[in-house]
Amino acid sequence: MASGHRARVLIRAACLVWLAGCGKPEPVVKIGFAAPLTGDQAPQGQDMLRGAQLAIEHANSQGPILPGIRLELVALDDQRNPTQAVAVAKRLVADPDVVAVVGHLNSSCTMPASAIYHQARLLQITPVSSNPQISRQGFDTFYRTCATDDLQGPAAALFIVKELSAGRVFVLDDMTTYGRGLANELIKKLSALRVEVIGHEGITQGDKDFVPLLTKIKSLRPDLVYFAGMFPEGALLIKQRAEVGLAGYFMGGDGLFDAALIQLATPRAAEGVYLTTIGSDIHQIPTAREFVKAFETRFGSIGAYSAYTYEATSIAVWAVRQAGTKDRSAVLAAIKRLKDYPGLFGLQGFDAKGDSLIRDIGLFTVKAGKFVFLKAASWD
Amino acid sequence: MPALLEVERLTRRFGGVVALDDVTLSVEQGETVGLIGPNGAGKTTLFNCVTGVLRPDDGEVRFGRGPMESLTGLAPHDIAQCGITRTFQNVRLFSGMSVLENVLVGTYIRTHAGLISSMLPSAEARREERWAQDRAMGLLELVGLAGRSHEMAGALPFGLQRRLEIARALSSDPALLLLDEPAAGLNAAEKQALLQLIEQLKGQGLTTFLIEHDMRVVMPISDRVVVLDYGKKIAEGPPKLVQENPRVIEAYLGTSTTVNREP
Amino acid sequence: MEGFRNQTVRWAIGVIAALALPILNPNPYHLDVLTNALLYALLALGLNLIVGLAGLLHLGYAAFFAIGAYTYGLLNLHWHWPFWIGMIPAAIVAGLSGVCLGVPALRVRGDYLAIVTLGFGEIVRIAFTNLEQWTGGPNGLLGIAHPKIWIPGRGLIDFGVASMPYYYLVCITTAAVAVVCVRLSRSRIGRAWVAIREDELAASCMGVPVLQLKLLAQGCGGAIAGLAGAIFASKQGTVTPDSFDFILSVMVLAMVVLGGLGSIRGAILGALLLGSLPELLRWFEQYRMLLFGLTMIVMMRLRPQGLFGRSSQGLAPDRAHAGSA
Amino acid sequence: MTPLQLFCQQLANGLTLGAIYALIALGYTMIYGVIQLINFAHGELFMVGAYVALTLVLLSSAGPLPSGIPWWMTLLVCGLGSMAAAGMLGAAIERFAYRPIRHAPRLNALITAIGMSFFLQNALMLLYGATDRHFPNPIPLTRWEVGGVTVTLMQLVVWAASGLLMVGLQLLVMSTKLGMAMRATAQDLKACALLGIPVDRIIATTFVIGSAFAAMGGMLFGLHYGTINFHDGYLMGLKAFTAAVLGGIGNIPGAMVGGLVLGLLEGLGAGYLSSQWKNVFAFLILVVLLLFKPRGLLGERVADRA
Repeated sequence: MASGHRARVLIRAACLVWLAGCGKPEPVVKIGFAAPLTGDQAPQGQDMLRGAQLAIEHANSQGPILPGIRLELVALDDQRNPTQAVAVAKRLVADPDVVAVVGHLNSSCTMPASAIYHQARLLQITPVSSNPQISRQGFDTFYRTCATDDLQGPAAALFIVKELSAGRVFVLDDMTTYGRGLANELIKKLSALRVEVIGHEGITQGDKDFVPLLTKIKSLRPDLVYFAGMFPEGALLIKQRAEVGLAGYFMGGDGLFDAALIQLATPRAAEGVYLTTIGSDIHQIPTAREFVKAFETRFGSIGAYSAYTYEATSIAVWAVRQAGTKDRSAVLAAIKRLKDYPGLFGLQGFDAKGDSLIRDIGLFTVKAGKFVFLKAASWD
Repeated sequence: MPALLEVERLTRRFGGVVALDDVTLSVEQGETVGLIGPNGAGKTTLFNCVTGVLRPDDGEVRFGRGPMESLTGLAPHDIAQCGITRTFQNVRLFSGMSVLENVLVGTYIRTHAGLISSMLPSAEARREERWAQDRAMGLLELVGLAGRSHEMAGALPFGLQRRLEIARALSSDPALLLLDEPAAGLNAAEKQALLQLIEQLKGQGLTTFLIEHDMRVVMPISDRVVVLDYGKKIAEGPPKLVQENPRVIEAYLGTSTTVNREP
Repeated sequence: MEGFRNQTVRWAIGVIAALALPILNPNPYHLDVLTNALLYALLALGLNLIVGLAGLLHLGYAAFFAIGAYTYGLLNLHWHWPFWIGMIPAAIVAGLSGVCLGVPALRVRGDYLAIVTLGFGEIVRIAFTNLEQWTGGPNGLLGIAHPKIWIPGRGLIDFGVASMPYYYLVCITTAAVAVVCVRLSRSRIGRAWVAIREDELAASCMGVPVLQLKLLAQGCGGAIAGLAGAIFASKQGTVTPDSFDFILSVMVLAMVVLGGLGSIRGAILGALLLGSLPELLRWFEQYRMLLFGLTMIVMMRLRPQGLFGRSSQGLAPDRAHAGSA
Repeated sequence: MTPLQLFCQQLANGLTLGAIYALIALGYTMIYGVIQLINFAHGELFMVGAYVALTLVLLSSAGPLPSGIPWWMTLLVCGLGSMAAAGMLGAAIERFAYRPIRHAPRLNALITAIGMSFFLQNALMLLYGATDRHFPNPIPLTRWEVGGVTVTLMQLVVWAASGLLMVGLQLLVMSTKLGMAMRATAQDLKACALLGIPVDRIIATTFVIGSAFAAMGGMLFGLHYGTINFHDGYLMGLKAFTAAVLGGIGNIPGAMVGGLVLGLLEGLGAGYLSSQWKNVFAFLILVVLLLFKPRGLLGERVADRA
């Protein structure tokens, strides 16, 4: 009997916590933020969060967003799980103070969540979900500040052919929406350019030992190995590639663009690695100089996604200021008027699908333990 | 009387140890047969081979009220379906189930409701369930557990667990009941009650084959006694004669000097 | 009989409260969290048949959920099957895959079964990721139709991404499945399952066809997960392989154990608690999964037999050492 | 590279990962042996070991120690330190999380272990941050070519360290009084308690040894791959569990064999088949093996759960 009683107490306690969750609303306007903040992609998500936080701090330092109303960031953890992403989206939608959402990280989360924001007429700007399919759904609430995979892949292919003259390419991806999408776009273009793709394989995120795979690749003698994925696996591939003695070029996408890549892979092994990024080098762009300084004094080194998220958040703030009200439709109407916004990566704007007009793809190489900017160009 | 169970030249080895060596015996319909022998003589192994728990290495087990069928190679549940059920030396009740549920499990082979009729309301299934409940309660009445039908089987005192196990074995209405040391661990009064129960079952025409150590239990109720030693049948016959058999006496006296011959 | 009526009343109150809730609190987020928790409850009910009743430790249950979701998704995308019809093959395919897995897997016992089922779960997930031409690979299936329902006077209504219709859909499905599970657990089949869990050898000597019933348990459990998968796919509109990872299997198992093995209301309550706990703990931000782990440890310590479990010696740890006679 | 050289190279590659798997699997199997618990938190203890080793390596390179200490000395100290730390943590977990529920149904302990795994993983994230950490490696980058097969000093260190530990464990278990008590406890915990064997202490010792082995695995893992992350324990724990089952859970030589075999299978799978199917390949082999040898490669006993 005592045990039954205890069960009931537990249930009641749970109900109390539940009720405590529904607090009184305050006079604020909120920008939602959703990304994985725990779990294996927490590093990237937390990188994004820092960018968003900085943008909000900057906005608040420029005076109240609406007369007498303070701007706030609501950061929610989607654990890179699509189910959680939908729950998070509904939570943001349900909060009348939320006027725009910045997120999510993973395309697999952005996709189902975008339908919910669309239905609630809530502006969503994803800083990093680069899968082209998302904007093809025709949602007028969806915007993104990064270029899609169908730009980066072909750009890399052109570089491989024209500048590196590599004839035999081995493509690896990390079997995520991002990695597989990027790899497929690259292969499509390479085939069109009549370059021999001698193999395409996936690796598992979180795996550490790629030596057997690289040993096999070595025996195939490729001119170039391309990896579409994130920097933790990228660093290991680069490091183990050196250990195995796999010669030839190594190239990757913007997922590798993180200072940690060189440290984790060791500068020696990373020497000469090429990678493409979306937009130019953040350190090279005069308009971004202030941001870089502010970020580095506040948080330390910049992560791969911090700048995109800062940009997305700033644009959301801009739209709210333009709208001059907490009305979501007004914010949506405002962002449609966005043109030549002076962003970090240049003059930012969106096309009819909501994709960024900045289609510059930057090209970097690693020299003496540092990313060196080679050039930026629009390749399409 | 025709034979109900025939065991022919049954052999079972465990590694190098021969637990059953060329054992031939039979149990006739309506009979109560006692199986005795020192520790490690192969008695439980014989039961396990008959009920399909173990595969014999050699030999055959046949069973049937009319024409005999071979049981060799059948799974335990098929053998139960044929009409042989058993109890276990170290009581194996479903201790997380109630007393009543334990007995109801035994009615599984006498009921037929399938998945669909179990999930959805069906008159047929309800009628069958009522029959099973009545049968189970009747058997609990018989073993004197009717008043405790909703207690957890595992919480019963040991003596009652033994009786519950018998009720469970009876619930499928077997033709042959195998009792593996039913009196082990019981006190004198419980033993007496057990004897009465077995007598009562015998009166109802049930054939029983039991392993027992306690001569005071096995002698009065057995029509016939079979003696195993080192896996071999060394004697068989009416209790009185077997008790006086010098080989049997030797086997039993011999065991007092060896500690344990369990394989 | 008194107890029976009492229980009926309690169930009725529960059902009425569940049905009235969206009217009292129409917050779509709260409803969505509850819907997810109820979907977990549906999964927990299915796993309860396998682990709770039949006693088979299954660590790859998410695979059946995935199979159901992909089955409906593919039927809908390629042949435009509506949800109400598509959920039937989803349940059947998942149930059959449970049986097919069982045929080889049930030859191994105890903890070895755990690893075989774990392997099955991983194989299914990786296969869905790799078989790109059929499953869309890591992108998954996109644009799966939401359920539509015809309401007199209002015409055909698409569930869309609203919260309330899914809440009712999952609520009613869970209630229906719970009723079926209760009936099943009190039938001869349910008793035979528990008997197998308690003592497989004794059960088989009582005439219970162990293998056949284990397969049946896998099939029924799989079918329930398949049904849940179809609902999930229709609710999300997209299906991606990363929704079906090992953590999901483990979470559902934790719900069943927390509720009390074999207890149906336990499975539901356990799922509601564990399913909504991470949302309740959002306030703690980065600390929430830490606290979640801690809660699991504390709950197991406070209520070892689960919320509604009967304490049973059959599950005691020393069981492993009891050799067969 | 001839096909044979390639094959030998892949063997060497697989053995390195396999040796680390084996070290973790040993703890899994020992703990399973004494209390029949699939200790899901074991992978997290492996990570704790890796992080403690990282802290010690960083301290020793920047700290008060005089320079000029040979690299193996540094590693020995760091290894022992992290083994001690993880061992103590393992014992504490056993004492406060598992012991109170030892007589509860076995699935409870499993759920507790899962909860513990969540707890430790997130504690590591909060303590050390979510980003991948670089693990500095004091081992020189020496490499040898043996008949066309490249072997690095790092690989030799992994093999030597894990080999020594395994031999040591085998000696401990087979020929000391403590080992005998451990084996007896694994056979029958209740009987041991009745015979006056201090069962609690034996179980705690098993946790200490198992966790220490995992910690050593963690340090070698960090050294070999150069990066560690708070969630690495999850996948490695899963793999080690698989390895333990492959060898026959509860069986110490089985865990070593299982670890090496799994490492080889993955290596050969990635090297000859396809890296995206390698986990499927490894699991399929496991399932097929269990169908023919239901108790693993070297296993003897099987326990029924639930």
